[in-house]
Amino acid sequence: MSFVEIKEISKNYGANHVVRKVDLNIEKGEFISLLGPSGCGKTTVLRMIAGFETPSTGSVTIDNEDVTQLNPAQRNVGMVFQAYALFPNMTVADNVAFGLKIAGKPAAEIKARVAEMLELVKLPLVGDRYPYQLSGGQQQRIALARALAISPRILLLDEPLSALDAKIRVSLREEIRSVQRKLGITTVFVTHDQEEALSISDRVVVMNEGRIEQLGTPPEIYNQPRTRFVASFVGTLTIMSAKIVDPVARTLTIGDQPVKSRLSPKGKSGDEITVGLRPEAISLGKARANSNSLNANVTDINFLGSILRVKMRCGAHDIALDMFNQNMSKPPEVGAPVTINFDPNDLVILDA
Amino acid sequence: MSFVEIKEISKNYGANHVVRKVDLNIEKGEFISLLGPSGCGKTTVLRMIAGFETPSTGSVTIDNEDVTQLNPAQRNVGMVFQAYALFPNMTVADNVAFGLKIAGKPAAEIKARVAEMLELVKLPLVGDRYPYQLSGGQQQRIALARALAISPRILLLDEPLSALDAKIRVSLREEIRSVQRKLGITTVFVTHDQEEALSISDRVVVMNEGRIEQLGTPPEIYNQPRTRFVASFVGTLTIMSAKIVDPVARTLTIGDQPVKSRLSPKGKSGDEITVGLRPEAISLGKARANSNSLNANVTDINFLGSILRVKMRCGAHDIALDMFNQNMSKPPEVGAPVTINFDPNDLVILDA
Amino acid sequence: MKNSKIGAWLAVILGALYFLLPLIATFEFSLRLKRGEYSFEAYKIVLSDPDFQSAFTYSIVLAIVTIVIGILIVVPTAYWVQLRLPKLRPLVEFITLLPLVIPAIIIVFGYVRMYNTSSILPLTQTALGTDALLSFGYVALALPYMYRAVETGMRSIDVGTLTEAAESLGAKWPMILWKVILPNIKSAILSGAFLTFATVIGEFTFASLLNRPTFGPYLQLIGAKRAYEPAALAIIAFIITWACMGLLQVAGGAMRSANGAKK
Amino acid sequence: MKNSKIGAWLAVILGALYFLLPLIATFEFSLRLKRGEYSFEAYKIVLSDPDFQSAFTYSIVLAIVTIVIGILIVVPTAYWVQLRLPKLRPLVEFITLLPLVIPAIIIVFGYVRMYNTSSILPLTQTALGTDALLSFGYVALALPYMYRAVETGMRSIDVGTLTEAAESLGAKWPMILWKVILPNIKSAILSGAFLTFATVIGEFTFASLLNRPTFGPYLQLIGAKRAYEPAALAIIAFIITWACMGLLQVAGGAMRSANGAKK
Repeated sequence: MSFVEIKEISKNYGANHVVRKVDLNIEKGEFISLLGPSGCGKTTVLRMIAGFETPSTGSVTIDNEDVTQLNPAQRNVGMVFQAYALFPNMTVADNVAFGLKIAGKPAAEIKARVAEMLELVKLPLVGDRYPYQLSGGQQQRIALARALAISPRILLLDEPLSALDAKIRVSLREEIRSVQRKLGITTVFVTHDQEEALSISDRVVVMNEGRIEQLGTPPEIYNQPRTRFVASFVGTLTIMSAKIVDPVARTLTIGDQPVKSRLSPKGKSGDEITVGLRPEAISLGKARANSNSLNANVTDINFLGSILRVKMRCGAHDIALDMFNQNMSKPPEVGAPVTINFDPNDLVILDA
Repeated sequence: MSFVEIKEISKNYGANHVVRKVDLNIEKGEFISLLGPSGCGKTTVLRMIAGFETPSTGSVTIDNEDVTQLNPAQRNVGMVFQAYALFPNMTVADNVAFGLKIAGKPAAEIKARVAEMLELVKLPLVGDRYPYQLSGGQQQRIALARALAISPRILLLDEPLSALDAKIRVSLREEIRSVQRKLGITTVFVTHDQEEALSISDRVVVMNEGRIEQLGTPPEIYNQPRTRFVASFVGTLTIMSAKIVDPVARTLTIGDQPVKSRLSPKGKSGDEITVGLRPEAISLGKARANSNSLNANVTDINFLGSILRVKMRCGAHDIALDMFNQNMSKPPEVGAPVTINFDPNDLVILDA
Repeated sequence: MKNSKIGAWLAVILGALYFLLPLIATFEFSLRLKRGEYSFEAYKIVLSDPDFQSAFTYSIVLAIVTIVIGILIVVPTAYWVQLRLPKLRPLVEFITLLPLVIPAIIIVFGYVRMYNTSSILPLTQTALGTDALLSFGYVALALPYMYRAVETGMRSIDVGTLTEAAESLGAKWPMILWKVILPNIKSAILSGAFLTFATVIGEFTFASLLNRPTFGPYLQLIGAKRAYEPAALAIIAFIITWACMGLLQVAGGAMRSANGAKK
Repeated sequence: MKNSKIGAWLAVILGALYFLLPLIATFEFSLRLKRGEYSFEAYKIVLSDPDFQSAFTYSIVLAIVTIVIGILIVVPTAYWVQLRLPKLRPLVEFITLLPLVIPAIIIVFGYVRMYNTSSILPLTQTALGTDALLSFGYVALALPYMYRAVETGMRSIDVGTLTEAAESLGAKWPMILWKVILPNIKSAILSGAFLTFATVIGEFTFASLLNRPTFGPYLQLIGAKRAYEPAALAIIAFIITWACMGLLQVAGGAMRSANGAKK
């Protein structure tokens, strides 16, 4: 029995099906991300766990208790919103104390708990300030402290980093992960940012059009995307068509050049299939043993800072290759013929 | 004589100095980005070129004509806004035709030019639609077409990609670059996104607090940041303190471990200086000839999708290392002692 | 959650009753001119009264003049304030709220004092002058509604950026106002116009003190002399008002959906 | 750009004159009670009139009662509509706009008809009953201002998310309304209250038709009998109103700066 069990929940507003039969089990202490484009239903799933929406069908169980019909105040879950949602009329300390006061805790206990929480989010000295006196990142830390003060059974985070600047976004996400590990609290995190989801989670749930597309650990999602949607939504992927030569020997051709794959392609000799290749899985240079190699021509080079993206034409396909920008290494020249190498492991065979 | 000459322009609102004596020459056909955090004055510089703000001091010259006192309608510049700013009451074709109608061109010429512009932004079939019927990316392409229709002397882009989704942002920035190259139009692009600025520009102007911090080609800005601000704003940089051993032999110590630099550090033996190291410039493994090596301990590994970021402790410093996520390579384990290598070229010596 | 929904519906229904019950009572009474049966006799009498016809026509003309002057004053002012003088907005808002809180009687007092027959500009000497004065008074009275409507309309489109976009394409001020701003706040202006119309049709104090034969004083005159006809008149006024409000909602809805689609 | 600034200032100044000139004329006239010199004699007479004092006190009490009832009706309604029934907003806005466009005279007609001495609820039989009716009428009259103010206040804070945040921390509805929502829309409520106050103090039609001794009918009574005192009364009414508006601006400014800082 998992700590949180979501059974076939659906949500529709009239004919508009926002969530379609989502099943999800979350273990105690796990950090789960719901990842997908806007409108994929990820936030609605989170809001059904929190109790802000009632599922049209299905049930939500937390710690063996069916909470489907309970209102949010009865569920004992902590929630952090994209818009911070601190109470503007209260000091930081009063914000953090709010849930404890509602629960009728004694004043001394509240005071100690507030201090502990502010310490936890590394803002021990701002208790007397008002929310508008804090930066966005600080406000979101306080919102986290407020949500955790009531010792919730699960922590729900609804795009908590989207309103912040790039640098703060990275540091706060590491902060959230470290607080979560320290407390061992079961956490559900909603985001549309794939790097965020991959870097922070134990498992990632990729959603699209109200359904779960793929569920797995970050490396599984990234390295073995099962559908074309996951492959293109998570990371960059060059998508090519290939032709099966021998399904048993796992040999294919791309254009007219032979390559090998690690997994057997589904289909028979001569079938067209779709394969993908990550820009960072490819390297330049002479063909090596056991690796695939293709001949291509460099068409463009983009300088992206830490990375140089080399764009190449290989038959009918445009292939992208990423290499680190290092002072020593020289990028190839535009127009030059090159040979690219990649491991059979890195050739992703897509279902559709 | 450069095509656009900006001479010591300043802008202050009362005691608030938004732009402080900015000098900038832009060559004909050049693509220049103004990069900086919000409030650094980059947008105000752009607006002074466009004529929406009048400089408090200094002058703007375009094509040998001093335009400092001209109003925007007299300058013949094309402007694209973050908010698209298409006229909601007009069709796409009428939007693109607006500037031509104002200029009193004959109807047949307008019609041909509109068709040409829609072709240029690869949306030839949407002329009869209204802006609200288009996606954000499409609207921004139309805004680009509208700005270019009047054959402006320069094209000004004010964070044109900020309101768009990540994937569309990348494809539209490549589009903008290719249109700019095709027309050879002098372009100034304002952004707070360093990858955007590095990937799209001929030269990048990094601004901070109303001043130009550094001006150079993208690789110059990225590989040889001159100030701590540029180094930390553009890309990721591990900042460490080092001690000069011998300024002539270019030897330093980080912690107690000896390293070499390519450039001579300013100072004498025993002085403390600040150095920086990019996460992607470091590699794991045994010490190689001519390269620096340091001993460190792995403290954390972050999976970021295409990249694994390895965090290490080296004496008093936290060092980050980036490696590509490849199915074949195994990341080191947390807690393991490792030796890291980097080229003397990659050790950045910061002025402050 | 379901309880709160019932509560909200209850509040809405109570609010509706608050206004509708008096209306229904008035309507019921207006039908009772003939003893023992309901009839529209009172309406027939009212509608065939030539005084009613002239008073009503007069009020409608006044309303239209007021609307035109109001638009000419409000639109450029709101545009300039929003574009160039955002700091002045509180002041302008204050000024446009004044008519809501200065009793009409004070404004008229002042007008009569300023433009009487012995003043420099003796507007009250002639009927046309008084009419001009009256419609200026009405412009003032309707200012809050017109300004609010236009201002809301301008805020819903990004006036500043649209203006800059048009400027950078070479357009000048009158052109921008006419081609870019006006077409996009059409429905806001319409909604302000309807509110102005309703205000002018129902106004009494100004017309009565300046002694002009509008619909308001006519209503009062009938009210003093007859029993059922005033009720019928009140219902007629309400229907006209209601038609205005309906159009306003349609205009507002069109504006909202256009904006919604834009996002 | 400089031309347009001058134009905008000119528009603002003209607008100000539009309202201020009649006021100044009235003020100047009110000082001329004593022949050949300016004096505050008219004010002395008015302020020492016991009828003025009682009418004025009566109006203030009515205004306060109206404000309290208005807040109790508007705040929960606006909260529920914004939170649970956003689809109803156009309808509720329509209802709250009704008093602006239904002439007051119609509402009173209906009230008198419904609550007369022969009806089921003969409110007009007793003075207290009529007072109750009067203040209900005033609540309706002031509804647009109160509702708009409260609704704007609620929109400026993110009512929905704040409510959800409080709910997830275990708070129930009355607690959320009292501890989270009300403190954050205090200044909006205050601004609605001031507008209500100004409306009630200056109102004439209701009070006169229901025959209650408020400030409005007193003003009219004096206006019919005297020359200079009404001008003085108008100025007094204006000063009170102005004080209200000033407080409103202060409250609004405080709200705005708090919101500005929040961002």
